Amino acid sequence: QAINDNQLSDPRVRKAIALAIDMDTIAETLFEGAAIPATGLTSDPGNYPEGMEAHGYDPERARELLAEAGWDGSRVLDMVYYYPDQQTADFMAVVQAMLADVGVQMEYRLLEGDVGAQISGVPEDPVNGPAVVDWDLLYGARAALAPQEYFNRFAEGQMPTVPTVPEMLPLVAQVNASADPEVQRDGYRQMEGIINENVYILPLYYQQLYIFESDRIDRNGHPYGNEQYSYNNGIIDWTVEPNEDGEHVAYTNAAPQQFFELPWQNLGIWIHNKYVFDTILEGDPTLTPIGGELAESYELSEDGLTFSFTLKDGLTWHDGAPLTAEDVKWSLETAAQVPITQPLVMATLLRIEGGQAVADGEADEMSGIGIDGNTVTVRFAELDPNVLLSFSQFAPLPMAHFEGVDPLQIQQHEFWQFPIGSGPFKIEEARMNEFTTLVPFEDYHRGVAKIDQIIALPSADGDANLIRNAAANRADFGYTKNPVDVPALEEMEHMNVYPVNIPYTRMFWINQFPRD
Amino acid sequence: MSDVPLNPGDAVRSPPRPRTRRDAQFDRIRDREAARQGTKLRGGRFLSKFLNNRLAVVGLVIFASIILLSLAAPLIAQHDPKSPNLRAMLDPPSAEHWFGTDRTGRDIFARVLYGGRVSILVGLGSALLSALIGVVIGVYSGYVGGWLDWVAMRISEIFMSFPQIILVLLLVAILGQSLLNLIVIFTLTGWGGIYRMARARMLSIREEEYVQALRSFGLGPARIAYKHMLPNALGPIMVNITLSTAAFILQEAGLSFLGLGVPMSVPTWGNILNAAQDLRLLENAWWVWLPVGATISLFVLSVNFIGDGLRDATDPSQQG
Amino acid sequence: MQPSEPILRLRDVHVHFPIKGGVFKRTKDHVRAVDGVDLDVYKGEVLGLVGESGCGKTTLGKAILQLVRATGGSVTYHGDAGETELTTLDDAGLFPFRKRLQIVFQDPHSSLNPAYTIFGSLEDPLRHYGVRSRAERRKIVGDLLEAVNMRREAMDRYPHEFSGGQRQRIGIARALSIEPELIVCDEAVSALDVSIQAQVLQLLMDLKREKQLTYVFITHDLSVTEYLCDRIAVMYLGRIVELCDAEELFANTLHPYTEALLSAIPVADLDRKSERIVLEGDVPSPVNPPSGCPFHPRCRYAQDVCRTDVPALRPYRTAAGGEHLAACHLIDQPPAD
Amino acid sequence: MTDRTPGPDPELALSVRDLKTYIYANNRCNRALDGVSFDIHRGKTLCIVGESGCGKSVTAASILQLLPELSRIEEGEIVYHGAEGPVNIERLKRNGRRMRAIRGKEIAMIFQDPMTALNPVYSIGFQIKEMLLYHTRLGKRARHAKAIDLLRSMGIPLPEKRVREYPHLYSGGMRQRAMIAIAMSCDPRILIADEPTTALDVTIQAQIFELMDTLKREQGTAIMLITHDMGVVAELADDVAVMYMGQIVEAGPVGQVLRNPLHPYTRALLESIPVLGRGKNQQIRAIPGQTPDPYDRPTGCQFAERCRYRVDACAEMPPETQVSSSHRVRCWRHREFMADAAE
Amino acid sequence: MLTYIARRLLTLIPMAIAISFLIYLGLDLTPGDAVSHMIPPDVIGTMDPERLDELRESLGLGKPFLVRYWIWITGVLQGDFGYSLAGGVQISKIFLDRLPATLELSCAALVISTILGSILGTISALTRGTFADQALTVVGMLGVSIPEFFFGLVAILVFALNLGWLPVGGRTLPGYDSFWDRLPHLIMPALVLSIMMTAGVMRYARSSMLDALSRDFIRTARSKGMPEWRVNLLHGFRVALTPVIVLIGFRLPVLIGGSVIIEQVFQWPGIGKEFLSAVRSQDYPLVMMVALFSVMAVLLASLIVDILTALIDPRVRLGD
Ligand SMILES: Nc1ncnc2c1ncn2[C@@H]1O[C@H](COP(=O)(O)OP(=O)(O)OP(=O)(O)O)[C@@H](O)[C@H]1O
Ligand SMILES: Nc1ncnc2c1ncn2[C@@H]1O[C@H](COP(=O)(O)OP(=O)(O)OP(=O)(O)O)[C@@H](O)[C@H]1O
Ligand SMILES: [Mg+2]
Ligand SMILES: [Mg+2]
Repeated sequence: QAINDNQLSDPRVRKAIALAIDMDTIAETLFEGAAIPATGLTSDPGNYPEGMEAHGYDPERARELLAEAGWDGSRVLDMVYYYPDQQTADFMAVVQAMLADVGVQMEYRLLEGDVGAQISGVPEDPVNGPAVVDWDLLYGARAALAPQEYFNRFAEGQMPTVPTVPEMLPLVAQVNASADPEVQRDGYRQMEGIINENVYILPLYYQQLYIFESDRIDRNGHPYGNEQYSYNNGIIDWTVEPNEDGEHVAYTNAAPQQFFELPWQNLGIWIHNKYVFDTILEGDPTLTPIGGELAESYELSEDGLTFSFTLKDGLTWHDGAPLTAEDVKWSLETAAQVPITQPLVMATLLRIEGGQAVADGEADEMSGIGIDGNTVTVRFAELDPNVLLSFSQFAPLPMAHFEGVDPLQIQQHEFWQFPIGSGPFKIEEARMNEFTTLVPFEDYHRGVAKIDQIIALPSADGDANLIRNAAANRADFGYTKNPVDVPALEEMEHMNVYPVNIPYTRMFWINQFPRD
Repeated sequence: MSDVPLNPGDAVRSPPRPRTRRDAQFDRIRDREAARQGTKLRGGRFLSKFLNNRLAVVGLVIFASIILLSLAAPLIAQHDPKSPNLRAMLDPPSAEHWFGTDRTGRDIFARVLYGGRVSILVGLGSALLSALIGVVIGVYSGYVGGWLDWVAMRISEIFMSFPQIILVLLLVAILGQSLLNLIVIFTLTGWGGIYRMARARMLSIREEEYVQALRSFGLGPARIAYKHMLPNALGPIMVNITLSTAAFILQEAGLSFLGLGVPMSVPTWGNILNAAQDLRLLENAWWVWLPVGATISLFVLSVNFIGDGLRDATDPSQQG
Repeated sequence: MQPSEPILRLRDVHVHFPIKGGVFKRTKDHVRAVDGVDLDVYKGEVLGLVGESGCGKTTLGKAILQLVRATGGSVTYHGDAGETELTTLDDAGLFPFRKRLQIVFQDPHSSLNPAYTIFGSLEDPLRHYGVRSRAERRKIVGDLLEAVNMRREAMDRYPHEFSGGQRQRIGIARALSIEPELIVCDEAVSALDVSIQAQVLQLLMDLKREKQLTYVFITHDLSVTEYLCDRIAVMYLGRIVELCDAEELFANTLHPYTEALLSAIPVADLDRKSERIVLEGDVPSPVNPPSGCPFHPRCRYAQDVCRTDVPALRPYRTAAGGEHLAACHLIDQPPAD
Repeated sequence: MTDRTPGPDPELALSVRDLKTYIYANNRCNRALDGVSFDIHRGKTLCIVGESGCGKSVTAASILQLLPELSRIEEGEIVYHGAEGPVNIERLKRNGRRMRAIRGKEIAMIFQDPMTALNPVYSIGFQIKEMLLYHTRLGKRARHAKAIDLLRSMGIPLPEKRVREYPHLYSGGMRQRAMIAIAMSCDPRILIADEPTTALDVTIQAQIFELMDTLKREQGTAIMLITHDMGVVAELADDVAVMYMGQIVEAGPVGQVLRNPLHPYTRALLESIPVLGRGKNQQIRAIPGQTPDPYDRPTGCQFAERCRYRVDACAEMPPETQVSSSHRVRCWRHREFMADAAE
Repeated sequence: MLTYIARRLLTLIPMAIAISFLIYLGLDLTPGDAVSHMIPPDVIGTMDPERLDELRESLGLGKPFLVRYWIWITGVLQGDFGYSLAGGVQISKIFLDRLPATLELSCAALVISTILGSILGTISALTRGTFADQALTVVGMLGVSIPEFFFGLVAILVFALNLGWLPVGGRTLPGYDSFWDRLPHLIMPALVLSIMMTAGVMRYARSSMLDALSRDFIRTARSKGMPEWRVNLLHGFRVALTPVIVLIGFRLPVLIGGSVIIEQVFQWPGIGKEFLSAVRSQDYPLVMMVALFSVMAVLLASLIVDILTALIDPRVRLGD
């Protein structure tokens, strides 16, 4: 039954929409197999309740449901999306046709201007609306570092499209308040079930991440993993076939266009974030923390409220200055004040004692961080389930270079024209929008990398230039999430493509609030 | 005045001039005139001049055909341009799909026809609209001058001090993307040129004596400007309209290429051609980009031919 | 013809065109196209206005019709309702006088609108002057064409179908359409071939007789003025240098410029080969005219006084007892009182 | 030409015989010149008069082969009698070496509109020296000096300074004088002047004519002067040829033609112009009608339809008849007019 | 002359200020700002609105419009062009980085198109009516009728990917220090960019040459007995050059902004590409500066055109 005068608040209508879309065929044809039709919001079947299934494709049933719900055939749904690429437009066209097939009219448009404000406005009255956002359907995505992120929107007053679902509230709190995987999994199962049942959100497909590599590269046995984040892929052991001049040069993409991005926002998206900055802990290809990177050793207390780690001896920055615990402390405190810090990491930082105060500008230092020589101790005011994950993604910056900087404007700092890091590669030359070259850092704590030089060109995934560069032997390794790139890369004889499962789900948000 | 007998031996006789291509042409003209003496040339000088321009006629035919085909799209296309068929993706041209299908299995022929409607609407519509604005202001202010002229001139100066593409991008950023906005943007960027041309024409026509004569009768400026002077400036205005049409259609394609054109939900030539950005399609599926690319080029070419023909036909200084 | 009452009186008329220049389009200078002209035009006469190119004849003609506005001086129209100062009237105020004054232009190619038929070109003024019905307008235009020796049917044809002489006649018909009293003929025959020129001259004379018109006949061809005009004004650099009856001018030339002008004209008469006075140099620019008498740099009689003082247009008595005005310091005849 | 007096004439500079030049613009054939014959003599001025469009300029252009591109000399002869013997100009390649050797050096030309005939982007001096470069062996300095001399002899003040100036700084009269300087720079035997003063004021025209007269007297240049002004003819011509619609209708010494015109067109022309000094009571008589459409010329006498003396025979083209040793006319009825004149 | 230039330059300032105000106003009225582009939409939804406002405030986006404009314009007038919002990079640095690339590309294209265009146009005019002329005309028309990115993509497909002769794009690689090292990168974009311009210059040069050849002084030149080449080149071409120079002068701003699309196709790191991404990410200080810069380029170009015409055409005097 509809809960307000917006027919989309009727679960039968939402279900009909789900049934009208033949995701299997779309994934197979339009996405050329480079997408996995979704069942739940998260891609891990372990998070689903017993017997939960995807809605599947059943236009007959969809029509019946619509008829039952008394769907107004003259209504034209307003679908918005924010990916400007051709494939999304194609996808929209296909969805439009499929919806039309069951009698639901839909027009789609690309969002312009302040996209964030247009998609995330939450009604003042989280139950009755009216809606703040100005659309019926949103084609969007959720890329998460940890599964909680998928569900946090269902907390009270967070959801722009769904009137508060009371039964979800305790579940959201449950998965955030515990570090116990079993407790969390139980919450996920229940929430997935509720969402699937009511189609509050319609998961469409899971995006995979594709690592491409040319024949010239040899990983020497190191794994392929979630390149969007930081994990140990053993870059220092990689080798590349020498070129005509006998030099071991590897090409990659994603060089900066104007400035290097702060590694706190997108933790691994840019080549430099991965190889120039080392994180405190390291993760495996699935991002599970497996040990220290900068840290020699670490320890999380039983209650999960104290985390301490000791930095390796003799760590230096690329400029030769020592990397100290002070640097780490300063970095943690500053990151809490930078609005664009990755949300999960930010959540961790805010739960440190005094973290909120620093973030709010009421204090300069976090009382919860203590230093003893090379050892840093972090005390949490409340339990955070993702401490290790956050620290496996967090890279400290050299404090000495940021004297007196306003954290809000840290990205605008000159440092980002030629960053100094702590990772296996250091920046040799940075010509914005043209190329960036990296060379091994000779004092790297794990040894010196074998590739002599990495040349990064400024093409990003989904950019036709990536394919052109690859075709011209100017892309030896890198990754893309764009399904269009995949078949093109696969077709090239000298390129290999390795799909990796990542937590990234594309979905429809269905606006159930009444609109006026 | 005495005459000297000319003996053939007297003069230094050079051999007769060799015949050239021109001679053959002249002989043809003479023969034709001899054949039908006295028949007068039919039709206006303008029309006959235009029709004599082979390229212009070819252009007109292509132009008219493409417009007609686009208008008659519902009758000609057997497929819906917007309905995808995922089981028929990227089919090469066949009896079923004359131009093949695109990445979602839509019939490209139908898309090109329907896309033509929008693209031509954008091109021709903006050209006409900017001509309308430019002419209405330019004709009056060119004749009367005064503050209106001053203001219009300053505004047009502002618009014309931008490189075209920068201004278009800026306006896209300001106004946002939509079909209507695109027409508005093109009109905004295009009116200045026509305004200035119309104004300049008026300034020269203003000195013609028939205008002075009308003034001496005390006729109002609007009447003199629009009724009596404007018709004499139509030639260059028409040329200008054709050229802007061509330019706007190309710009629409360029903007689509940059992803800033008409929203992708609307098929336009530019949006269809955008598929060529995909290297794989460029290499392997020529039908996705070649027919539409050819259509754009052919249409623009035909418009340019017409413009050239109009220019020659309306330019009194051109002989031949 | 004896001067009757004046129809138009020009006093000290100046027309200065600003020359704009520089980045800021400021007025830098003035073209003194007409620089202080006194002139009376009498009812029913043909007043000739001659002079070299650029001396301001056209500008003066247009200033009479208020097509260019005089920058100084007065132009008064003397009609049945008394005198009216034209230079101060606005467009609406001028409306009744537009009907009285008309103009015929020089260039047969640009004097008709190529986009309209003859009727199309001629009907608008008629409509403007209150002829509402189209049938009536067609009748009037037809009559006008017949008046200028053309066929009625011509009204539905386009200007390019006519020869120069015919177009000129159409131009005259247009000027006649609102039955003016005074017509300014600005080089009305200059662009025509001699064989056609005569046709138009005769037409003009016939019309004048029929409709009691007054002409201001602007030309640079003195032989035409002699044939056509009752009085002749010779202009030089924006001023009138000599003004008198036509016969008097040729019989008793007073001004050295007129003298040179007359002698320079090649005459198609083998028996009349006079000595040619060749003037040195060119007509000076009206932007910065010479000091004193504008003609002095080219004048073979020039003396010191000519370089400093501007000679006034003074009356002299003619042999026949009439009035002969000339502007020269060196005329040794006694001025009329 | 029916009867020709035999015997070579050392003063003969150029003879044109039965010249036909057609223009093929607009895909139509315009028989601009349809059988034109005349001679030019050294030290004499031949005036060609006629209405606009009668083919005066085409005649001049034919002699130097400076015709519009879409045109052709169909028939006839143009024989130039130079120092090296006669040359058939019409047989030379239009812009070939031999034609160019004649242009400027042997036959020079000045044009109607001095405003447009000079190249605005080169100095006057450059344009004079260009001519010297091609037709003399003078060195650079000598050419410069000669250019200054020429300007001086044309009566241009301050020639040293003026030689460096561009045409737009010259007044119309000065430009025409500069044109004459260019034309006279290589002492041509023939000077063709195509309405050199039409665009100028009478006082300036007098200056130019004075100059041309001097040249003729001092250098013995043969002058072909094109005009439409009978006054000019009366003042300057030794011989005159009256053209009408691409033909010479009457030609002869100026005294004979003007005093005793034998062609109705010449007569009508003389009657139709007011003559200065004849006062207000002179009779002028307009020629009725207008010139025929050049693309649709009558087959017979071109003037017939405007002619007062038209007879049936006029439907056929009358031949050119030599009425005296030097006077010829193209009219069926010329004998009647001769008789009239004799009375 | 110098005072003239100085005067003209002074008049540019109010014009530039007026234009900058209008752009600033226009941009201010558009929804969204740089902040909404700095953070991916996937993330922005989860962010605390207060933090976003803080960020806005710190970037100076929170102040009232006029205040912001005032700060901006006074900065610009003092030579402080401000910072790109996205990365805080000094805009002057971005210009210094990007301008050489853009100038390199556009100058190459301008030179190629000028030389090729005027030569071909002259040939076409001199052989008017012949097959060569018609072929050149049609080819020239094709050149202006095919979307330039289409040329570019096909060129990449053929020359870079299939034949492997030239790099796919970019301007330089590590170690490519001299111009000659980079030349292979330049060839394709420069040629593609110059195609359209060449065609334009060619058509213009042709008609200008025809116009010059129909003038009276050509006949005068012929009457001097000079060889044809001298008539055609020294007299015809020299006079025809003026309008061609004017055309090219007015193309100068293309040096800044006209190659947006080509820069995009060939990954050429120039101003155009920068502008495009600035427009997309609503990085207003950068958009403003590029727009202002290109406006200044246009205005300067028109000054240069005036000076050039005064230099090559003795009739033109710079008003003083
Ligand atoms: N609208 C105008 N603006 C500026 N100067 C003008 C204007 N009209 C005429 N002049 C100038 O005024 C002077 C007189 O011009 P006007 O046309 O009256 O001479 P004119 O005697 O009629 O000459 P012509 O015999 O050549 O027709 C000339 O120097 C001319 O350049
Ligand atoms: N370039 C040309 N193209 C086409 N027709 C031409 C050209 N030049 C002359 N004619 C035609 O040739 C004929 C003779 O023209 P021409 O120029 O010789 O006359 P004209 O006697 O010199 O006249 P005017 O006194 O006007 O100079 C005319 O019918 C004219 O239309
Ligand atoms: Mg005049
Ligand atoms: Mg002529």
